[in-house]
Amino acid sequence: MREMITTNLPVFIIIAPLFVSFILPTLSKRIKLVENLVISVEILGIALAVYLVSIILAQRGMPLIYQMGGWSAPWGIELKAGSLGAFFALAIAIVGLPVALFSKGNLSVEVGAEGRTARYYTLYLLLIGALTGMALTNDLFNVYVLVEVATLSCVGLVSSQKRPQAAKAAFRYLILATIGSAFVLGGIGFIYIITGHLNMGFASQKLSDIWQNNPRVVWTAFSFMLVGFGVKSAVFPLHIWLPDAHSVAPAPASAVLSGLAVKGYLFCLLKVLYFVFGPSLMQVYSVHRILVLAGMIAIVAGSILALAQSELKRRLAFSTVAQVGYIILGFGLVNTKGLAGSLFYLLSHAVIKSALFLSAGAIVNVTGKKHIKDLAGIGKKMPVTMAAFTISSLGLVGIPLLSGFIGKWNLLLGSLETENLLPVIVIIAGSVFCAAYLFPVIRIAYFEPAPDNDLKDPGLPQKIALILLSIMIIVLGTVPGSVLELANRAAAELLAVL
Amino acid sequence: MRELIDKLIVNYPYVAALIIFVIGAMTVLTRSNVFKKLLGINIMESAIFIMFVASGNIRGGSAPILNGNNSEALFINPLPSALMLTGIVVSVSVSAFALALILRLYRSYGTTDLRRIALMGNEVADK
Amino acid sequence: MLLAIIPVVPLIGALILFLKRDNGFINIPFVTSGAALILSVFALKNVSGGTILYFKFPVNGPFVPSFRADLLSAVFIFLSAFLWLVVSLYSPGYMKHEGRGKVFEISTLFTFASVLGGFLAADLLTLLLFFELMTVSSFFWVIHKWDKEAIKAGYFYLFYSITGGLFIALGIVLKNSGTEMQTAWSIILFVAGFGIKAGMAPLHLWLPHAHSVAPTPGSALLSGLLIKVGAYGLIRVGQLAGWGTNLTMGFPWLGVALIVLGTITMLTGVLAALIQSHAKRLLAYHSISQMGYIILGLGLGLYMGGDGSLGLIGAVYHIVNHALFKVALFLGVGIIYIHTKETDLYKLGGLWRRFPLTAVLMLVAVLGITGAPGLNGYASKTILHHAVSQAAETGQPWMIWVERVFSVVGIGTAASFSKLYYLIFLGKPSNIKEKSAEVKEVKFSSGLHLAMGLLAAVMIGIGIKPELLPGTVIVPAAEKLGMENASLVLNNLFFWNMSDIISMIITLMLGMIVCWAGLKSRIFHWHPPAWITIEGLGRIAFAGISAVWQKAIKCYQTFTVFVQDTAKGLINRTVMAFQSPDKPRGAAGKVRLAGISADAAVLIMAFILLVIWYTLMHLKP
Amino acid sequence: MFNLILALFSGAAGSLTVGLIPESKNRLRKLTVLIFAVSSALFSWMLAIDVFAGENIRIACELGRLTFSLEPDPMGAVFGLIASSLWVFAAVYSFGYMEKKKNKRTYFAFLLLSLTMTLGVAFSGNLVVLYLFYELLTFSTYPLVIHERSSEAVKAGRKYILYSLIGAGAILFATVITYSWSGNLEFVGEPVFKGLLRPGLNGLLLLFIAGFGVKAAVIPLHRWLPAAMVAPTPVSALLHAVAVVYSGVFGILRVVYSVFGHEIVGQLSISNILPWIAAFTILAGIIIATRQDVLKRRLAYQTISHLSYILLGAFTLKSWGLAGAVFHMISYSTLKVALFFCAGIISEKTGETNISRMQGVGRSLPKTMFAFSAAIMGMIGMLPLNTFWGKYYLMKGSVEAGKWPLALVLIGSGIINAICFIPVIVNAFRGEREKVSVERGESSLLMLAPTLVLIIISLIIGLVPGLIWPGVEAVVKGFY
Repeated sequence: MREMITTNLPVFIIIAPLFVSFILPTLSKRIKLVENLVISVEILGIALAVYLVSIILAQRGMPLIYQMGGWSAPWGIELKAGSLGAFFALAIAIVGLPVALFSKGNLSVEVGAEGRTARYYTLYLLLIGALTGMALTNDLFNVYVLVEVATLSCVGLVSSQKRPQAAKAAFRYLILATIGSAFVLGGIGFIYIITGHLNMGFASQKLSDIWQNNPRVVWTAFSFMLVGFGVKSAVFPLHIWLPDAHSVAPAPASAVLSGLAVKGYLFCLLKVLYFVFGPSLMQVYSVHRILVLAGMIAIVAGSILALAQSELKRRLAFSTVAQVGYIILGFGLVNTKGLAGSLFYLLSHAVIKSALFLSAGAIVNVTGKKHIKDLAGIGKKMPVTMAAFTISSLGLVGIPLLSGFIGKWNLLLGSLETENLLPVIVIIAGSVFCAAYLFPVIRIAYFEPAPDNDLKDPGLPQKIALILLSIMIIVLGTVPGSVLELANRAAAELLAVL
Repeated sequence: MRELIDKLIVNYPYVAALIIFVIGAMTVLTRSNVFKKLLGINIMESAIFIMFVASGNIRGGSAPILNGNNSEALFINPLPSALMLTGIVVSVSVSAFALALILRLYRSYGTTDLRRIALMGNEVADK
Repeated sequence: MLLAIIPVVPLIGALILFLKRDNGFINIPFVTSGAALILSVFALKNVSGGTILYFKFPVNGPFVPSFRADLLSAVFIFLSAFLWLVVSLYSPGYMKHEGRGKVFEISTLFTFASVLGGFLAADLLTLLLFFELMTVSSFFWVIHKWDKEAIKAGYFYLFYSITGGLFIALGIVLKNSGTEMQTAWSIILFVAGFGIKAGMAPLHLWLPHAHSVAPTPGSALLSGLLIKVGAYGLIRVGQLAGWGTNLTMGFPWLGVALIVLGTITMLTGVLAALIQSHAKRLLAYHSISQMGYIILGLGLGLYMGGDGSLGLIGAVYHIVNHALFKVALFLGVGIIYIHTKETDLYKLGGLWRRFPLTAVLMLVAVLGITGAPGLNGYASKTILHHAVSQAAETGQPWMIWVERVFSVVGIGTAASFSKLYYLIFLGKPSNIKEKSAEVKEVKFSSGLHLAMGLLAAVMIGIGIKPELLPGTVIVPAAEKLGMENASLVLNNLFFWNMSDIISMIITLMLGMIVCWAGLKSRIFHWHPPAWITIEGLGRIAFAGISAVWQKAIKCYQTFTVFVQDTAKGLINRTVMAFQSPDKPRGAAGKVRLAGISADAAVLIMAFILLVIWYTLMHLKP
Repeated sequence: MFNLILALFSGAAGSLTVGLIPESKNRLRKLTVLIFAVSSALFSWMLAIDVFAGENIRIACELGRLTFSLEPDPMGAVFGLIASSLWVFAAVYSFGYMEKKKNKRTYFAFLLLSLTMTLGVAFSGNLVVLYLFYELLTFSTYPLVIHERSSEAVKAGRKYILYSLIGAGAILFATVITYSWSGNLEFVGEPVFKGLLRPGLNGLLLLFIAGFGVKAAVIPLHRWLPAAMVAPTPVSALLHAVAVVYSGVFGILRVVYSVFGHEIVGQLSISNILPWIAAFTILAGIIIATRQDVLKRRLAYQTISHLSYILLGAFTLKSWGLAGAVFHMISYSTLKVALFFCAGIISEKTGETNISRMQGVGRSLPKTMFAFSAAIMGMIGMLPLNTFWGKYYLMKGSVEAGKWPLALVLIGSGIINAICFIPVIVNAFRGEREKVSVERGESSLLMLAPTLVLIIISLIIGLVPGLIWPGVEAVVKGFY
């Protein structure tokens, strides 16, 4: 039994949400059931992810490989749950549950009608499943398909509010994301044309042998991949869809979009870059420099843009642009510390940004106010929400003992290893900027006189979700032990080809 | 020069794919009508499909299903074509979804021109 | 233990005074100073045998106030206790007119305590402690009136004293740090620090201001005693360098420097005094001039090394004498002032009719300071004169000039005091109205005249037996300091030497002639242009500096405004540049190809940039 | 061990407790604040006694791949003592000051919280913990700065937090570089860089100093401090004259003596410039102060000047200089707090904040102005007050280091201090005020008593510096 679970674990972890998601539309009248089902799926997801992580850690990084339908590698589709995959699966699981909890009970307010709730959940679970698939798949075309699934569900989530603006943002997002997909698919096509393989391992081997025959095609493939995933994950100049999309989505949706969806594409980019092209090829084409440069620009620009926003959710959305910069920067460092830091930062940002978006969403839902200056006195009326917001802001700024610091610390060490001080400065400046755009919110919320109307914290599940996320921020910051270990393993795995 | 032209002629499907891709991309990016954008996307994706399918093609080859027993025969690689089926499905679903969104846009704004929609901005919003 | 008690006595007095509600009959300052006087007699008795008293609080640490009394300290505390006693007799009567007597008395007692402590200090840090306390408490004298002039004088006094204190502190630091160069600097700093207090030129500027605005008992004590603390400090500094040794090794320049400074001080003081019209100011400038005598004496003592005992003895003796007659002079002027409310000499005159007793007592004091034979000033000036001529005979040639200046200053002193006495008591009776009711000055107005009489008696006593005081205490004190042949030298000195007396009388005569000439020629009314006086120079310099300063500040402000504006503009530009691509539907920046949306532009640009990047990176495939 | 924990966390615990007490329960809150502040001070004393006795107290744990350790050495213990003891005074003063103010709960909660943060800075055992508490100190004092909630306060708060964050960023930068060069961040024991002389240390030291210099208000980085004077007076007194600014100064002392070690710093070329930076700040700060009209701002610029005294002592790299720095740290804090307390009493009782309008205040508030004058005497460096000794040893240190012009700078600053503040005092006693709106006589005992007690303490220390000398000696012996 145990062995059966272990061998089928990678596919299990993907299938569970997907399977449930298809059932949901049939249950659209019984919302309570739907909600509980989703939550239990998420709990199951956490259990499986933790189990997967424990297995991977126990095996000292030996990946679990699952071959779909029993076809072996070059022909069949392969799922490979290595340290990297397990790490991201864990991230998805621990963010997924609080978001699902938060959705419980009050979603119909945001989505518009009770009937739409089930559809929302369908998309949500689809997204979770697709992201988990991205984490574990080892096949390029599979990546494309899952990316498309994720994109469509994202767009669906964005458009789930019954507002004209939602449709507008969603359409814009859809168009740009599809262009991105086209680029991704083109890139996959080029790789396939050169190597004749879609399995990452095989493609990578072949590529390292023959890339010198047609270097220009490899360039093109690189460019297509960078632009494609860049659009999808909102790397700085390509981020234009993100603020609208993230700010009009319902609170849990923006949380999961900012926290996970963007990360999923980044994760795919990481896999393509390191598993397919390989670090040495990256260095040949100086892709790592592009990444560092793009990361730095994104940090600075995103932060400045965030500062210029007056709406809370838009500010958070731009903050995501800046934080994506950190992750991209870490990808470009090509050393263990930098990659581990980047991965850990990815996880911690997922947690922190979901917490931020959830609390911001709660505030907006309760008060109906979008602008930061209207939030006076919220801290006293909604203590739990603002406490979560404060803790996660501090985490994002990078106060020691909170999760953001560890990621940043490793990123800093990684950039110092490359003997380049500029990224170090930019990373630190980013923290200062981050404080600059988040603290006014906190100040206004706590230290401005409160309005007289009767505002309250959201309901119990929402509170639990926020508290859960806050605890996670603290736990990841104080005892990151095995998670950081896993990130290190994953970084080693990424660099193994070097 | 001649070599280049030769190469282009020999690889005509790729050249065609490239041209179509650019046409599609320009259409998406430069047109403000939502339908045209959608069509542009479809054209772009078609270009990619062509490229994929062309990559599997071998001149003079045939589909493996036609004479599967002959191990000497030149086979066309069927995998890209199979993959592109998936791709087309994805593309269709994107189009469907986009159409649905267009419908919503048209209902709320009364136009399908994105530029006008943007100009209308927040007046329509939050009814 | 005795040593610690002595400074505490006035503090207790001050406390009682502070807590007491109304003015009782008991004159607490008087009682206190009396007690201190008795204690100081004890101390004097204890140390007269040559023993040294020492006391330190039994606490550990880098610094604990410690007290030590040798004969010199004992002389000084005795002197100060005596003067305080005299002044405390005087001040109740005087302060009735001045007002706010209680504050004055309290600050007087505090000053008393700190002066006593300063004289008893065993180490330089303790000395500095009391020095600073003295500065603060006597500041209240200077600023007593709280009018504009008083405040200005107070600032002068305080800032100079603070600077002096800080110099001394730095001097202490340098002294303990070892190397010869630094020790030399420390001596310079000590001289400057104590010199400020002692009114040494060119650091004397505070003195005329402070002494003239303080209430008269305050001025008297300032002039009589407080500046002597500076002199006392200089003596102790001389001790560091070594009295009675030939300063060839360490500081051969110290003696010379003090001689030069003393001479300049004498001359400056007396010249400035001649042209004063304000009685107290005149006296204040004379304090400077007399301090010049003392500094000169100390310098001679150091310069002559083992043979310099005359200089040292003369200096100490003159300290005592100057204290006596200067206090008397101030008190006398004070009596005139409370009755007439006038200190401008040219508005007074012919007052001997109305103030006969005062006139007599003042005459004694005036004769004392001018050095008339038979009074105390004569004694010390004679010693100093001997010292100067000794130096002129044996020392370097320029010492002759010192002797000449010495004589000139003597004449100047005589001249200016003739002027003072003439203009107040003799001369044309002025039509000044007496502001106060008690016109009947003839009556012995208790405290005021008692105080002056006491002083006059002592002065006459010393004048009659000039060798008594040096013989009993000053010479042993000097011997203790290191002047081994002091008693020998003094025994050789005969005060009633005819030539000395005659030269003194000639000096007096010349002084009167100068005074007459000056008054006639109205040269005493001359106001020197600003660039001649140090004060004026300082003012000009200050104006210059402040103009430059204002200019600099203006430049700086323009600069900062410029920087701020530029920075603000840049930031605004940046933010705007960033904002525009995110406008709902603008173009990217200003570029707007026909129909191309911002999204498109950005995407295409990104792609093109990537291609350019690769091309640049890999020009050779 | 327990002393350490109790001393450190009394403040935080008190903060929580105060946070739970409703706004209206004044007495209970006062009692609570007092209990926790006193207990923190008490345990700090006990801790300090242990530390001076040579006991090694260390709490360390591995969190997030980094060692977090608390390990007070004598220098930390001294800073802890200063902070926690003065906190008691400030708390008592605050009772009086806040009597009629709003938002007492927030105020006292954050006041106690920042105590913990300050003690954390003091007791930190390595750079990471120092950085952590340094950063948290900024956040926990921010609410106190903007306590007035006026737009000016908010602006000042923004300035404060921005400056502090940028400084903290520089520190983080420097910490990372230190870690990657030496792999060690612990303070106790040998300095981190001992024997690791390498190029780039100059820049690193400068980076550290720039980072901590923000809080220590070294002159080009000082602008937040005068702005932060909009805070309530006890806060200005405690935080912006002692705790917060000292955390910056303390950080620099730590960097120079525990991270680099004075031997290494002595070999760096930058060590010749550093004292002059401090000297420049000393003079420039006090000169700017002369141009301020708002009393608190003037005091703030004086703070800037005096903080650099401590830095000057540290940068002489000599034992006397360090002794002077530590001595000045102790003695200056008592007097500066008293000065601010006086300013607070004046502004509370008469409503005047501008010096030019304080004519005659001394007549209505004689005791306050007496305390003020005494403290000013100390600031100038006159003897019966304890700051003289700081100055004295600093001069000794600069002479020992062969840089005697620095001693002249100290003297010059003393004189300018006099020029800057004596007129304030004289003005206050001069003339009669037309409308002396003093409420209930001089002032409430709660405000006056701490002020006078502080002055008396300063006097006693000034007369018998041996009282605190063992502490100073222990600090110096720790590094030499």
